[in-house]
Amino acid sequence: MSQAVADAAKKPATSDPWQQVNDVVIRIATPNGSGSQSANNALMRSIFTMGVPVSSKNLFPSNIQGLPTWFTIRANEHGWQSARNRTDLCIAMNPQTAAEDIAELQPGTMLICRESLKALVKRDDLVVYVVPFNKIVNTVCDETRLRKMVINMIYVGVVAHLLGIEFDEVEKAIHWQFAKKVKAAQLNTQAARAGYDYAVANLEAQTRFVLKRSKAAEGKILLEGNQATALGMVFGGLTFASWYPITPSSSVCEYLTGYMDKFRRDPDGKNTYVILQAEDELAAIGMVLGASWAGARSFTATSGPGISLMAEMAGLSYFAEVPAVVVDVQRMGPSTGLPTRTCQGDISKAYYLSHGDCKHILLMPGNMKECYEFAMESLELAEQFQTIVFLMTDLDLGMNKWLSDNFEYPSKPISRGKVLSAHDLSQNGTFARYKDVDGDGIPYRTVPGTDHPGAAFFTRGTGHTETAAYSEKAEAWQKNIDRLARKFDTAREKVPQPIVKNESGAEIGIIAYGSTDAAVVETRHILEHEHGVKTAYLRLRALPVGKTVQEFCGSYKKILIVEQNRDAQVAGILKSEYPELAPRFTSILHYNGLPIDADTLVAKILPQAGK
Amino acid sequence: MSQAVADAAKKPATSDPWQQVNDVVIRIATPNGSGSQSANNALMRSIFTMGVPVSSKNLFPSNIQGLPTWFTIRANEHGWQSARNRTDLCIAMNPQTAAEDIAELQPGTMLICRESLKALVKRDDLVVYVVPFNKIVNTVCDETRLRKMVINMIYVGVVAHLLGIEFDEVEKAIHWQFAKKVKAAQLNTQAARAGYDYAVANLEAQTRFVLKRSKAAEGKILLEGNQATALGMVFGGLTFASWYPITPSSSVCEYLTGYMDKFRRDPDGKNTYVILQAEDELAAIGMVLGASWAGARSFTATSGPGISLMAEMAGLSYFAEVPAVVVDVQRMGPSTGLPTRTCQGDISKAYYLSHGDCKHILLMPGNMKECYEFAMESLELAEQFQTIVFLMTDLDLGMNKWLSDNFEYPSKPISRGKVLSAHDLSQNGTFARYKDVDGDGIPYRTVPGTDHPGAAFFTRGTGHTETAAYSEKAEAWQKNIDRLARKFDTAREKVPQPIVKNESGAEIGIIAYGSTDAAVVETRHILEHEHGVKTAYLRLRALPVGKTVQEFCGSYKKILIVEQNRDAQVAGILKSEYPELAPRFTSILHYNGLPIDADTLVAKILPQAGK
Amino acid sequence: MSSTVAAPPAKAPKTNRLGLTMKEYQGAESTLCAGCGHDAITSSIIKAFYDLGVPPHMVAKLSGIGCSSKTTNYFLNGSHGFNTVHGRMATIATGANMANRHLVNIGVSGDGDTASIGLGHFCHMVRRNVHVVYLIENNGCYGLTKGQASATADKGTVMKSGITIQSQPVDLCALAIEMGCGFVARSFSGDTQQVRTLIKAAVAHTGTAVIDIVSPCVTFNNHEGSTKSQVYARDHEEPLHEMDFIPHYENISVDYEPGTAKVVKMHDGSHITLKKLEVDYDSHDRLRALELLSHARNENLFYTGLVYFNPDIKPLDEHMNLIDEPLAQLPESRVRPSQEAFASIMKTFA
Amino acid sequence: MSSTVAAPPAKAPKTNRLGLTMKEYQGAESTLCAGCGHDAITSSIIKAFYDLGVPPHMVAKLSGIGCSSKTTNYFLNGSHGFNTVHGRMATIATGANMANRHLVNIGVSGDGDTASIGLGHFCHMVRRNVHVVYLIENNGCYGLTKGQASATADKGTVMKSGITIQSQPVDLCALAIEMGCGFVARSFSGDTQQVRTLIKAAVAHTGTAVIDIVSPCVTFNNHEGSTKSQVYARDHEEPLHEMDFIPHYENISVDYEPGTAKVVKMHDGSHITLKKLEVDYDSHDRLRALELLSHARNENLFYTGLVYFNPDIKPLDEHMNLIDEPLAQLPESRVRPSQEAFASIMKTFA
Ligand SMILES: Cc1ncc(C[n+]2csc(CCOP(=O)(O)OP(=O)(O)O)c2C)c(N)n1
Ligand SMILES: Cc1ncc(C[n+]2csc(CCOP(=O)(O)OP(=O)(O)O)c2C)c(N)n1
Ligand code: SF4
Ligand code: SF4
Ligand SMILES: [Mg+2]
Ligand SMILES: [Mg+2]
Repeated sequence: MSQAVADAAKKPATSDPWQQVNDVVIRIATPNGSGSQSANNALMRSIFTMGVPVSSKNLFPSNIQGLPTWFTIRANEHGWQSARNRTDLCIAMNPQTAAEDIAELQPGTMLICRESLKALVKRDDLVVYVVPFNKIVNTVCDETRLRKMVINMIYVGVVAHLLGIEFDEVEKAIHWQFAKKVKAAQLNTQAARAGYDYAVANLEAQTRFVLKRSKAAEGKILLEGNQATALGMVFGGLTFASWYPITPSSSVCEYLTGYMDKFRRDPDGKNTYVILQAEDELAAIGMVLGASWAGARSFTATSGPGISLMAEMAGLSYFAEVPAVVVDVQRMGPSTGLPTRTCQGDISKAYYLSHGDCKHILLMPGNMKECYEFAMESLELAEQFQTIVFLMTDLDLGMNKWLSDNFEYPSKPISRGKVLSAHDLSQNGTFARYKDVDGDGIPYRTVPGTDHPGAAFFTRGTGHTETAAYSEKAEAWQKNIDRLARKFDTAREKVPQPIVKNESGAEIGIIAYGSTDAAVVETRHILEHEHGVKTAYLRLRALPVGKTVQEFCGSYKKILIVEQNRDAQVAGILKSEYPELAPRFTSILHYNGLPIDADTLVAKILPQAGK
Repeated sequence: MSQAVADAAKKPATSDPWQQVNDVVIRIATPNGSGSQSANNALMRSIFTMGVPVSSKNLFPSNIQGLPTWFTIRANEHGWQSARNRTDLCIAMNPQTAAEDIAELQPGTMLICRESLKALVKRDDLVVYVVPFNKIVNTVCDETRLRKMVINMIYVGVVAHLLGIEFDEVEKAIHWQFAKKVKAAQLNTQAARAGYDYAVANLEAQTRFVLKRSKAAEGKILLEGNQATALGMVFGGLTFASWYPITPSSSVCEYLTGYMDKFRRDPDGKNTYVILQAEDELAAIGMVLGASWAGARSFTATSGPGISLMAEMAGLSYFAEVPAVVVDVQRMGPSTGLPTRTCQGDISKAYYLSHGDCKHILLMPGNMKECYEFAMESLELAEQFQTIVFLMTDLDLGMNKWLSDNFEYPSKPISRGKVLSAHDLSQNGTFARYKDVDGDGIPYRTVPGTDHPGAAFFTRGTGHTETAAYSEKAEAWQKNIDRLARKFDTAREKVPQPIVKNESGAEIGIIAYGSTDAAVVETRHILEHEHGVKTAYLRLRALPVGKTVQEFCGSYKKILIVEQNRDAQVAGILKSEYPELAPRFTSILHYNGLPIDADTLVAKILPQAGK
Repeated sequence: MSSTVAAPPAKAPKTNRLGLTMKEYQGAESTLCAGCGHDAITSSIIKAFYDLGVPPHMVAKLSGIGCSSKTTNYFLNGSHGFNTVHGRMATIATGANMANRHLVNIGVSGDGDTASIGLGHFCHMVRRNVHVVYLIENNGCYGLTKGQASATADKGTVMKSGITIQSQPVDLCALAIEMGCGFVARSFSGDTQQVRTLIKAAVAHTGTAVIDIVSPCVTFNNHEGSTKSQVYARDHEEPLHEMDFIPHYENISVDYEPGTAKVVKMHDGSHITLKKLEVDYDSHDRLRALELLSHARNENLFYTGLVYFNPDIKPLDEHMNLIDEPLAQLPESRVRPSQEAFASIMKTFA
Repeated sequence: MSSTVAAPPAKAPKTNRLGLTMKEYQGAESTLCAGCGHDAITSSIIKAFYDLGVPPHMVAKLSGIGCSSKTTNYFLNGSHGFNTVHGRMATIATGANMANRHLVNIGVSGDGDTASIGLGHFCHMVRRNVHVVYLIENNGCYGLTKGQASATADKGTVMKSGITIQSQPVDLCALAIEMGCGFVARSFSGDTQQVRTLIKAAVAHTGTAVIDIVSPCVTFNNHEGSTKSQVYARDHEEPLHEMDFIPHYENISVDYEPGTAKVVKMHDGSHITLKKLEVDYDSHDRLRALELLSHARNENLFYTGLVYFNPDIKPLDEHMNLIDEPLAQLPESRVRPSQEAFASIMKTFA
């Protein structure tokens, strides 16, 4: 480390023309399983409780212990939450990656590093703070095991000082974090305090990045998408879940288990639900179909490999018209791929899942609130349309903490769709399971146990007539499969509709969906304010698409379709749907496993705007 | 039956201005499992050995015994082989369906019916021949069991007389059919003869439809697609097959077993192959990947549901670059669908099979010869591209008997692709499994057992570097997946190229593939000669598509894409590939489980030609 | 129409305790081959459910794919049926049972469906002890795809195609016992009395009841050399006991000589009586059962009857700490937590 | 680096019969948690293959997905490895064995991989008797997905998440025996000597050799109440015998007192010696083995050693009437029939 760098750390605070208030990106590099999670969460929460919008990206390996992990916290007054390809403050705790971590930093970045890694700092354009973590932790406690657990808390204190986070908030965050574990809370607070004190005493505060109390995050909440999805299931009236563990979807059912345990138990202690860990994904979806068929609201959660394994049953659900909800928390594929990296690579796969002609309804939430709402909606739609519905989130949404508006208690009553009770049957007289009574392609069904002689019918994945009788007749087949197409068309206007921001005079219309929304919103802001490029924006929230999408595509000369996959999956679907508009489509693709960031997106879009 | 009809059967033969020589469609309705197969085959073969081009469609139920079956034989001097929605001669043997069978006939159709069904003939616009089958069979043999088996042979004799088939050929066909079963051959010949004699004595020959000895089928062969596919595997040097029974693909491996048994046994009686019946399709494809990875040429055959179950492994093959060939003899889906009805409903499903970004090579044979040649080619391409290759046939091709040009013995030596031996390694020194050495995206591989210290590498479905090391790095991932895309692009011009019939001045270009070719060829003839509509034609023989397709699509104002599925699957792929040409595409779809016929196709195309 | 499906009686129809006639337990006409073992079993199922007087609307009929799996359409027209996909019925049954624990689930599968493609799922269903009568119509082959060997084809069997079986067969009874099943039986489709009795007892059992029934495929696996042919099964069947079932709503009055029969009480109050035949077989002894099956497999013997019985294994629905009402029928008020609950959760995110 | 992977010796390296050092049997550095049972097994595998002097290029390493399945990367760098998909390695092994019967296949799997998702395929591989050493690193949980219960978690176990296991566990040894396996062993990752010996014997066995090794997940299933914890396994391990393995290329000179040990000859000429400990256990007795396992399961006992051994079951490749050369290496002349053969087939279509 050059002397200049060391000096920089001690330069007195001056009024800095480049100062950024409430706009900083902190990146923390640690080995996986080293317990940095609580430190990172405490840091993040203390910024949040100061009222500053904050979000994080956890970049972790497919490994339990020892491999590199990077945790990035972004505080931003505007509420921009997408990934940044820039770090303002880097905390290098991991000897495995420190050299590389440091090499990647842009000039001027602040770097907090352990004393033992000092020698790796071979550049003099960083603002370096060397912190003797080991020495400090020794002053906090003397059990080796405990030291390991709290050492990361020290940087929380250091950062608090450097960025101006009120230590009070840090303390509260730590206590919140450890809830009833009083001892742990105390010890961790001590460690943070020791770091804070050390920094106050030894490190010159910089002036470039400052966090100040704000109202921007007031009334907001902070949570992970998988948590939100689980909540949606709880309040959507789910009664049966089966699942097979797979990253990054496991926590959906783990959160669900916690909530159901607490909120879905009768006064006498009995459960009003079942959550079953299946032996694999074939079984998970099989159980869901069995439960749905027998009348329970059901779902399963999985990721790519599970989607592949569910292919056959997806076709059964489609064709026999048995409701099912599958949450796909997408990770990087194909194959086992990168289990801990994000991607939107299953969209067209889920849309067309199974052999033969079939297409499915996909909901694509773009934020926490939609994870919650669409989870409820997926249960509704699956029963209303009597088919499989996919809720497509991804690792970025599902396993990262995002800032969100408060959720609302569901306002609509639960609707189980066209289910005929014994009473209905007595009134109607007849019932033909696969008849299009209402012209919307959606037939009526009954569930087993319905006490009426006309209730029973035979469900099958083979050809059938309107009355559910087996048939190999060409006409019967075609009539039924055409009705299914009609049903799918009905869904076009019944699924969550796109959110459109038209922009008169704009030439470019952007289409995006899911987790890229955050980056697109920021990108549009940058494009407009930094480059004078106005763009329209349609955020797709579900498939199949309907009139709104068609209109939007027809309104702009150039339609840029932003996706986090290589093969332009949604673009392919839109080209299929609107061949006459296809020449306008250009794909903006990003598929390296990391969530896309606005800078990258801006750079890809500018040439399309002739810049 | 009206007297007029009965009389018609006895009308003397006159020179008939409407006479059709060597152009007749015979439809035989029997219950499944009643042993009509040998009669039908004998009838067909006797026409074939007269040199008249002939083909058949067997419409059978997903049932073993008792349900209705219809066997249609088409004799046609032009060699038209596609389905006809017209019957010229109907043989009603099945009481279950006779009423309907008869009702469906067009006026003027000849009808042979059992005495017991006479009462069902309630129209007088047919040429009806009532034949006392039971009485006749009694004269042939007196064992009840045997009578049941030979009764169908009687109509062969009757038809021979009515259409002018030389009885000699019938006799030869029966003897060919029963090969070494001399007794059965004799008995069956007697039955046919009894039918023939009865007809000669009692039935007035008609003059409308006449079969005459021809040279049109000379040198041709008659076989089923699954047989041809199996043969291709035998001569393609296959060494390992695993399969799980499923209609309509089972006979691929059953034929294969027969051929391998006979032709792939060493002089000492040991096998140079393994055919293993797996416990399911997951296992079948797993075994194929295991065997391929260990260096054996391998394949499996299946149909729709199996494709769905193979989804996860397809992605492994793609991403870990392990060769595999999957024959998909398509049947009507989705789900269990109609196992004994044909369809082209798995094309896009196989093309995109598995979660995450992946696309696969598909070969789509359009006739018997291509079933044979593409089977060989699929083995070649799978190893040359180190990936999964799908051979997409269908029930129509696979289980029906088609006329074909003679096959040729393979002229190219077998090429195992870029496999490095121990010797190569000693010469090259280094070896990086996933490096794009040649710029075509195809890396080099080694197989286990290669005796060189540098040979071994680790195959995985997770992210990896050029040297096959595990990696979660964004750059490594993207580099690899981009190379895979490049490899796929290389395939565009290496797979069997489309066959193009340009037509200058035509406005319409037809694109079709697979089993619809026969109908399209006939359709173009009808369009041109009966309606004055000239059309160009591109027959797609593989995916991914390349320059030829693009050029073709660019050359005609209107591109009609003919497919036997509901969702316009290949059209979707083409729209994705050529968005700028997408507005020209119109889909002509047929999906009722029956193979498309020229009349239907003509009717669908005429409006597109403004007629 | 298949001759084995009982024709409606000519006179004033007999009725069961619900006042229903046998006809009301019948289904669609069978489309199986004349003489197929499966049709005989269909017939026994109809009679067993009639005997028990189960309300048809409270029965769920589940199956996979195969000739055997088709048969759920041929009985109990008044029950919902679900002909699912090949080999996965066990998973469907698990879900259906969780959704509505009041339903009587009867699953019909084939040996291909269960022992080949479905083996793993079958094992997991059994070890979970899902409350279902799981019946395998075992013909040692894939009837519907024309006679290929299944995983239960005995070693040494020569299939109709000429292939000789060389792998160890899957013994579904032994496997069920290994997986902890509490009701394991083997029978023969032709032994209609035994099949009928076993089904009744199986319905009364709480938990998975596995009945592996040799059911000859007369079209593809009925030749000499097949251990699943009609002749072989008929000639080799050796019942372990003479069985009787007395439903809970009937008085039990057994008058066997002491020592000649065992009477077993079931959880719902029904009784099974097992009358001793040649050997004194104890269906409660797990190891004895495994030994018997092992011996039978080695010697190609065909014992039938209740091979193993243990009523005391908790079924899955009891493990799940479930309310009594079917989950499928809960009103919104019981499946959507309150505003307060919602608010309390929201607080944890603030 | 994990401390259990043997470090290269400092002095002139010792070599085996091929002249290879232990280093040449090592693999990439482990990325598992420090102390994970799997690393100990990796170490034993390295030693066993070194001891046997198997040429690394003749070994195929196969695995599914899981922490355990990752370990094939941590030994035998000189061998091809295939880390496939979750639960289907048994099928890959079957194909690989058919393609090249000269390869020594070692499959490493986890309890989730084998007993949960892969159960069916495992059973079929075993009943086919595919020639492979199939090793399960059994920790009763899904390590890689953070500790959920697998199908081998014992009934009554309280998982780290607080969930109590209520289903019957899958006993992979008993199941393998039921499926007709000829080599079934159980061990403990910490008993490195026994694991090493078992692997050597397994490699010498022709057919499927199943070794179910309790291998504690120190991160997620090492707490009190887990029957798969280090402490539990260490305290409860009860070896059935003291085992030794004498490879075929070494002279056998056993000097046990008469009656204290059994010497078993294997097909390749190797020998296993089993020295009697407390109980006089006979590994050849199938029913005895099932009884022992049943007893162990009921009483939560942990017996280790060669549970069942029968060298006389034909492996799949022998059933297949195969040529000796690997199919993978046949030249065109042997895999493409002649012009004459072609012509004779064409004739049948004319
Ligand atoms: C995934 C899948 N693979 C294969 C098939 C084809 N198939 C239909 S039935 C059947 C086997 C049926 O055998 P079994 O269960 O023994 O019933 P059986 O017909 O003998 O009564 C098979 C392989 C299928 N329907 N689905
Ligand atoms: C099809 C599929 N489903 C789920 C997963 C996620 N997954 C990875 S490893 C694993 C379980 C591993 O458990 P086990 O085999 O016992 O290995 P361990 O990590 O305990 O050694 C699971 C469920 C996957 N990779 N693929
Ligand atoms: S094929 Fe066999 S199993 Fe199927 S219906 Fe016929 S006899 Fe029964
Ligand atoms: S999580 Fe468990 S099984 Fe996985 S490496 Fe760590 S200790 Fe081993
Ligand atoms: Mg069967
Ligand atoms: Mg495990």
